[in-house]
Amino acid sequence: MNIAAIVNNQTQSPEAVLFFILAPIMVLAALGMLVVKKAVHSALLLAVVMVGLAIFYIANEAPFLGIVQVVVYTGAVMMLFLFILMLVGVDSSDSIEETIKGQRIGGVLGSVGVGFLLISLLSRAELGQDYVGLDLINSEGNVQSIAKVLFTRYVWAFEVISALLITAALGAMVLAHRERILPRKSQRELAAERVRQTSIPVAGLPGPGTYAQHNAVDIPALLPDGSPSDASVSKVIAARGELANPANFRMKESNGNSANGEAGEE
Amino acid sequence: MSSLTILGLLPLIGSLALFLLPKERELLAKQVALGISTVVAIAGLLLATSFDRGQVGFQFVEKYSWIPAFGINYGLGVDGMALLLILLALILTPIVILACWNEAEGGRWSVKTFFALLLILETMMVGVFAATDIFLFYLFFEAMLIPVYFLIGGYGSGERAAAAVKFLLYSLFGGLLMLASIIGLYVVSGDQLGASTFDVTELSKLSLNNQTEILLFLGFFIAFAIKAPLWPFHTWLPDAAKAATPGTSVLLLGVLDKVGTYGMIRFCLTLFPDASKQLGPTIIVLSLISIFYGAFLAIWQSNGDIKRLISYTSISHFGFITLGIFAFTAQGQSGSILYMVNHGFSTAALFLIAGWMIARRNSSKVQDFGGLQRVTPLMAWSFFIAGLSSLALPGLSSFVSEFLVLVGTFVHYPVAAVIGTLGIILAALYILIPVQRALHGPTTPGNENLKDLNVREKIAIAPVIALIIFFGFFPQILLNVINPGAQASVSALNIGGDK
Amino acid sequence: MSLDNYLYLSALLFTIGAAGVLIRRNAIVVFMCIELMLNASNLAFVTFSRMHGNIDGQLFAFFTMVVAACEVVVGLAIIVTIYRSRRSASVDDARLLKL
Amino acid sequence: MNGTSQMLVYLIAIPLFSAAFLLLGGRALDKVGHIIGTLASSAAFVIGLLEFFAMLGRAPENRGVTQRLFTWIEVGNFNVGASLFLDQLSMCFVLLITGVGTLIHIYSIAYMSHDHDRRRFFAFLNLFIAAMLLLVLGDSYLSLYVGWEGVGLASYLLIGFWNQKPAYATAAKKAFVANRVGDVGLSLAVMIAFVQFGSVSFSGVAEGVEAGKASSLALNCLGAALLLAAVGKSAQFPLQAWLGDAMAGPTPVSALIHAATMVTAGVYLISRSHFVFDVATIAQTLVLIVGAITLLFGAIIGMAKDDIKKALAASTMSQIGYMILATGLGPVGYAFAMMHLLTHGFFKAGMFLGAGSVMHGMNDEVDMRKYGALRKYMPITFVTFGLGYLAIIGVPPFAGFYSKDKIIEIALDAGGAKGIILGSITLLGAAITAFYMSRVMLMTFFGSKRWDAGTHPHESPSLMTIPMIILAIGSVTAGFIFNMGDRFVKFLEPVFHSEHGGHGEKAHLLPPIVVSALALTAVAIGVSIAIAKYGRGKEIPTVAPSDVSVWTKVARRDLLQDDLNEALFMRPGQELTKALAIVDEKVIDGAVRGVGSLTLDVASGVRKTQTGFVRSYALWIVVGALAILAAITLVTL
Repeated sequence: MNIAAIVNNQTQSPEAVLFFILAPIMVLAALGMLVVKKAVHSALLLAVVMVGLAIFYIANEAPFLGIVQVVVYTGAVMMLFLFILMLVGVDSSDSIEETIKGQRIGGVLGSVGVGFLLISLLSRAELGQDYVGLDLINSEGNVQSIAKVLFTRYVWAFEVISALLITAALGAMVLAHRERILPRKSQRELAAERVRQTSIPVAGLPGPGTYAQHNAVDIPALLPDGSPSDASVSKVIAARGELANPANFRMKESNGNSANGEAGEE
Repeated sequence: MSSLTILGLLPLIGSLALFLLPKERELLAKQVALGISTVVAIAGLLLATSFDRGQVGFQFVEKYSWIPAFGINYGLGVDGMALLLILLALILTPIVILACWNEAEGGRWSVKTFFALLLILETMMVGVFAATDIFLFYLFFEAMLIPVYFLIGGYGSGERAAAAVKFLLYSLFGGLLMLASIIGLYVVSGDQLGASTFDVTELSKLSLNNQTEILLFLGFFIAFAIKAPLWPFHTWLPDAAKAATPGTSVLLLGVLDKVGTYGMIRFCLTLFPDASKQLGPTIIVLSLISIFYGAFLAIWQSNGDIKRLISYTSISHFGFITLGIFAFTAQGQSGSILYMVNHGFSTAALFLIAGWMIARRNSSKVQDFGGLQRVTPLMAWSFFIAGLSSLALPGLSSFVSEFLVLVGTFVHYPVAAVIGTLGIILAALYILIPVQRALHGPTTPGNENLKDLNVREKIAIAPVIALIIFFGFFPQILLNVINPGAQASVSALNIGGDK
Repeated sequence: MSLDNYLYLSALLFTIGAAGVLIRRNAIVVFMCIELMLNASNLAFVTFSRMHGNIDGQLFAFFTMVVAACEVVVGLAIIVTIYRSRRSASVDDARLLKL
Repeated sequence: MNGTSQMLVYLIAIPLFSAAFLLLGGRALDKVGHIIGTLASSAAFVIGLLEFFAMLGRAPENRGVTQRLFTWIEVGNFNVGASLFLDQLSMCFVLLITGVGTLIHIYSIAYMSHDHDRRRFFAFLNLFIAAMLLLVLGDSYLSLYVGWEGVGLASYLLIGFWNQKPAYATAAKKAFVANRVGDVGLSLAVMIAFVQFGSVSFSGVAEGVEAGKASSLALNCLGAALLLAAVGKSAQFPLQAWLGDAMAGPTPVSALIHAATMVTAGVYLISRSHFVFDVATIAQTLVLIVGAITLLFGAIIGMAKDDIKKALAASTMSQIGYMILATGLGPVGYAFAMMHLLTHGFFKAGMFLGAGSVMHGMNDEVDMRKYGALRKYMPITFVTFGLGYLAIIGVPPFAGFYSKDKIIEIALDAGGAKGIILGSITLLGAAITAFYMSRVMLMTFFGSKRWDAGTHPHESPSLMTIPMIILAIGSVTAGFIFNMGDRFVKFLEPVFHSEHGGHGEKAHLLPPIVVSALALTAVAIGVSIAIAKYGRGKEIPTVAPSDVSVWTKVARRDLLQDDLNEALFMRPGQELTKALAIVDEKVIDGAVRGVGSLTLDVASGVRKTQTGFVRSYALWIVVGALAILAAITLVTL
């Protein structure tokens, strides 16, 4: 792309500055999408690309599209992707090595070939007339001009597109809908289930410090036979190792066995 | 004057009637089938009496426009040759039905369907010989394969399915080539005759440049060479004949294969005279190879399967027929047409008796028979006479036609005729060796108590043998019908020095 | 700056999207790459609309967005159903449809 | 010049219908079958006689009689009428066939009395008579051809009459196939005749030859083809292998077919087409060569055979060699060939019947080494056989002397080197004939008893002996009657237009008296050698001695004719059939099946591209897009 080409019928220079900053970011983001292992990261990189595009739309005298791009496309569609990613499992990552023989090399070569050909065709194509720019059309505002054309010439296309949207929505619901095979469990059954489950104590977990001198959160409750119940203290505290030893707070025995209790007290 | 259509439709209506019968009433179905086919045969004979022998060209002509857009019309008409072949078909069908009375058991479908298929096949046979519109001829040419496919596939023995499929694909392949030529003709007739047409007589007026004519000729010729098995295209016949029931093989070999040679005369010679003359010698070489190839393999089969043996003998006979056709002499043509009729009867006799021998001994190996002369003299004698007619013993019908073919060939190709005549020595061998193995010699164990022909079988075989002997002495009756047509087709080729 | 640069950018993004589709195995990432290719073509539309001074380009970009939205909705629903039945979102696992 | 007669068709019709009637009659006719057969044959003989006397009544030139039945085949100008023609030549044959035939019918009533298939035997005999009559009465080569193959079929049926024995069935097949090889010659001859002269009837061809329509090459081919046919039917060299095996048939069959009638059909064919051979010189020399070779061939085999029927068959072969040789000697020879044919018919049939009665008495033993001193036990057979023996070796008053002597005479008269060679061959033949015939006589009727245990020979019943006596009388007197004032030759003269008159002045190599003397000395030499070897008191081993010269061993194996045929034709034929069967199975059928399996392989190859991976399909799409783009860029460059 020789310098001379930039000189004639050019846009104002600030747009060039914008382009030469934002375009590389977008390309890097796109390449990142290919390379990054986690799906979430590639989703975010795609969001970056989309926002960049929105800016370019606005730069190309299409503010309505830019806003729509951000609001509808990046906002809704990208969020849909993230939502599905959450459903599928955020950490589902691809292993590096390729399963189908010759797919990776073929893919890269194929797409680079197509890209190279596109670019070479573009570089040789020329319009035969210089740029017209949209000032005249956008004279009473971009949205008004779009609306004027949309609802006159392309009204049928508009109706068909709306029909398509509805069917797509319906389709998605039908696809994602799961038939309820078993009847919905009522509260009664849930209660009975909980009683049957041996792992969860039916009466609920003893609060910390029960049968002990203090009800602090890090002191385990004592079971009737005197042994501390670790179910009564949150796992996080135990994990952090700040569990207090219940022996210190044991009630003094009126006679003989209080001696060994004393020893542990200080 | 739609007599041909009525004659054609009668068997079809008969088969429909058969379909309506209840499945388990097998005897009734057989009797109805027999009745219908005899009625049709008598109707055919009555029609034949009103055929005017002297007149050349088609008689009983019918022409209704069928698909005007393409100029296809439902054209029927018979000349001497077609009439005889139709009569052959009509006479053979009741004989086959009578002879294969209990051959249909153990098939994949009911007995009733077997006989219904035979009647449908009869309609196709009448149609294919009576059609004067090439499209209609092609339609019947292909439709004929379907009933035979089911007959072989459903009621045959051994690996019948494979044989049926091979038969069907081979003939379809041939049919496609012919279709290409028909379309070629249609196009050429379009720009030469104004309105493009399928009618034989108009198409024969076309003047084609040499290159296209040879191509169109080959399209037709290969299809017919496959149908009448000429040497390289014959491998489907032994398998089909071996797998099919003897009755089906009779119709397959006796009448269906004649469509090939009939087509060569009716279409190849009349539509493409120059190409036929150019390719004549090569075809003569092919038929000579067929004669010897069929004969040698028949001799080889004499320690193999009897049905394959008979099918190889008829490959040899078809070699003679094509030799006669492409000799381009009046004797050659009449001889080959007469040969078609005679071969129909002699192969029918051979196959039916072979069928009964196999049914009794339920094995088709030649050496399993041995010494039948003592045990079943009547069957042995009828097999012997059928064998004699197949080796063209003078006094029986095949000799007259074979001799005419050889004399006809001698006029233009003396060397080919000499080689062809050597073929009759092999003919003696491939009949006498199996006759000796099957009939003479001591009775091999297991054959002692075979029953001789019962009344039904005698009634079935008697007319065929009578006709073989009768036409041996009085072939002129048939020749009077054939001669005008054959003379016309040869003079149309205007070959000099015609004897 | 000449507007062609935008076209080169859209071609580049389109190729990267295509490569992504071919190389990545996670169904959702493949899907995002397709979205990337669609956006690349939208950019080209907008640039051409500006070059020709004719609003249709933008309008067409608008229609493409709508179609892309529908496509995403249905595509993701399919991926969810496949995930539910197969417990894996990899494109290569769903390969029963072969002779 | 020929008159018409309605009786001819009955000559053929009676035996034919009686044969059909006997065959279709089935078991019911068993008891009366043989009588019907004999009556039919004798009826034919009576009609023959009537025709003969009627013929004698007519002037010599117009003695020919024709009868037109119907047009058999008529296509374009190939017009063959089914009509019959009786002239002096076929008259001789008719009388021979029906006369000897009837005698043999009477003989076989007794001979076949124990066989429960006698009715079928008589049916076949009648079929043979009908076919042979059609052969001699046909007026065109094609109707002759019908009779020709009919006779072949009858001989097949009769040789293979006891076909439950495999050997006999093979012999029958061998005979039919050998005849068929000959028939190829005949059909070629008919074709050449049609192409050259436009007609196949004898008269048409004769006019064509006289008008010189055909080139000499065509005529010689026609002659050669006719010779091939004659060789096939009359068991001449090189198609003579089947005659020895044909003895498998019952003895009356050998007597009728393989001695008197069928084997002489070749001679009839050559003499009937005399107009061709007179002009086609090369074909004529061929005939001479074939005649000479077979003459010696048969004689040599005759010397080595112990089986009485095979010895007689070999002698038939050599005697027919004489006749063929005579027909090859130009117009004058045909008449003498005919005379020898008739006399041979008498004494050879007589001897075969004699052999039959010997076998009958010795319960079907054929090996002469097991005979001996039968003259006392079978006086009539001995006398009749003896008279036949004297006739065949050519002792003066008997028939053989007249006919054979004439042949030797005209052989010598052929003049020049050819005359010398042919003369010496015929004389050598006469000597060898004398030798082996005396050997047969001595071994059978003289010498000491060499019977197997339990055989007590007895004279055959009168039904068998009467025909033998009649034939013996015939073989004694026939020669004299025929030769009285050259009556026989004059009788046949109009047929062969042999300017017989000039017989006298033709330069004789040797005067006739000297020729007869020479012949007699040859005969004497032969007889004396035989007596020396097998005569008084010589001990004849009952088992053929094996330490004999190579020549006898070779002669015993019929001069290796069978081995030659097998090596040249049969084995290569079998190899070829086996090879062709493999070719058919592997190459042609293989190609057809190959097409099928090819499509299957291609299909399974293409199937592999359906991997199931979405991404590989995507890759194919991108590659496709790339290809299109590249194409566009290349095109627009």
